[in-house]
Amino acid sequence: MIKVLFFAQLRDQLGVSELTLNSDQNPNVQVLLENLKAQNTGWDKLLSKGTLMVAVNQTISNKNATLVSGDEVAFFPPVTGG
Amino acid sequence: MIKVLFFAQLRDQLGVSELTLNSDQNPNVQVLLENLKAQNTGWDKLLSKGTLMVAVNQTISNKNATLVSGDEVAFFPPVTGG
Amino acid sequence: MIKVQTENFNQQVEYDRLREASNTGAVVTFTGLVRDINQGEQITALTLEHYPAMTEKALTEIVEQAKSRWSLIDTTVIHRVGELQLLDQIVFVGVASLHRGDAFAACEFIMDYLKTEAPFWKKETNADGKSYWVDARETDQLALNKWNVE
Amino acid sequence: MIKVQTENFNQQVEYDRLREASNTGAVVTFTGLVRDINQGEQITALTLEHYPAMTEKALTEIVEQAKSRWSLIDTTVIHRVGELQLLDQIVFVGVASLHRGDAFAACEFIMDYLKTEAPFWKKETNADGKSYWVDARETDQLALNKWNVE
Repeated sequence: MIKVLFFAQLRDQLGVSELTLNSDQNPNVQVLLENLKAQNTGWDKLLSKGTLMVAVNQTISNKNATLVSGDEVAFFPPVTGG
Repeated sequence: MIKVLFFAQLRDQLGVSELTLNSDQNPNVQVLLENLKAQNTGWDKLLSKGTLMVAVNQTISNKNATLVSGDEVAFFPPVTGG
Repeated sequence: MIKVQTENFNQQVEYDRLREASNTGAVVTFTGLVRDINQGEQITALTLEHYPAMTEKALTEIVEQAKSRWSLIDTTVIHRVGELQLLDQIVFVGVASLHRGDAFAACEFIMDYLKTEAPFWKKETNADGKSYWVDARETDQLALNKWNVE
Repeated sequence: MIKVQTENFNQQVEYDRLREASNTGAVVTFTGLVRDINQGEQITALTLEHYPAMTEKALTEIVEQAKSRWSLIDTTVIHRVGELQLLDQIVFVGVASLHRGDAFAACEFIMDYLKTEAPFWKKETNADGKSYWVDARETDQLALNKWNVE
């Protein structure tokens, strides 16, 4: 299983903060994103932004990152702390 | 009259902290320096260092600065504050 | 020291900790504060959301990068989360070093990275009571360029 | 605010003064301290001599230059003179600004200029009781290059 998290305005816009996906069907971040867009109406635009950031297991990563069961994948808009 | 000041190790080495010179004979910093070297045994080397700094009326200046009566000229080694 | 907390922090306490080592010649501190006006809006309050499992990890990695680039004696990063008021302190970065050049560079580097890689998000409330997420500033992304990283 | 004084200064007091303005988003402070070892010598005490008529004037000019280059809300420079002990504070430079980039740059600029143009001289006493004037560091002269001035 892969745990997927959303933060800040992205979470507000999607209306979901957390969901769990099957690891077999989501071998990497790119495929996982495509699956999320295909399975959820209205998510395509929100998850296609060039500024979308992704962290795999709490480390900034990118769409090519491979995933295995137990991984935590987080999507979020550009950070604005500090 | 021109007031001349020396600071830090330069003052220690010259053995003088302050002296007064005639403004007529010291129209600029360069001439004043030459006069000091000519009139004081052993000062030539100390006042010829490339690192010697000069301030005219409390502002960092250079050897070309012209002088008039009432000016204050200070010579000192590189500063080491902060 | 790295801390993510809702509580306020004290400048003197953090500074005193940073100057403890007898070979420390320079301490540089940065403090970020809640301004009254941001991006043209009159602000009345600020909420800081974060990704709890990741924030300390991200800050630790940024500090490790700074330590690998400069000679540092001690570093402190404190970032607050939750509800903040006008003029409140948001973030503290302090660096102690033998020489000032290292302390200045490392402190600014940590802030520049934190601004683009640490998972915090600001939500502001304006004078009309409206809340909205703060937009990322392009200049924060550009600020990274001076550190020559990909 | 510019001060040249024998008395110590307090980080919290200076920081609090710098963060007073409601549009201040960033405060950067630098503090220079008496290290135990300098240029290979074990230090026991430090004396700071200055050119009294010129020091405040020189510091004022340096701060004015910083203000003309960056957008600053407030600045503080305090430099101590006289007898100092190990770990004592020597100098404080604090800058408040809307944004961190200006605050970092201006604070470092002021320190770099102070180090090469403000008329202070350090005399150290080592563990053997010997006193000697501190040599200027070539790196302080080089640090100026980054600001692109003649």
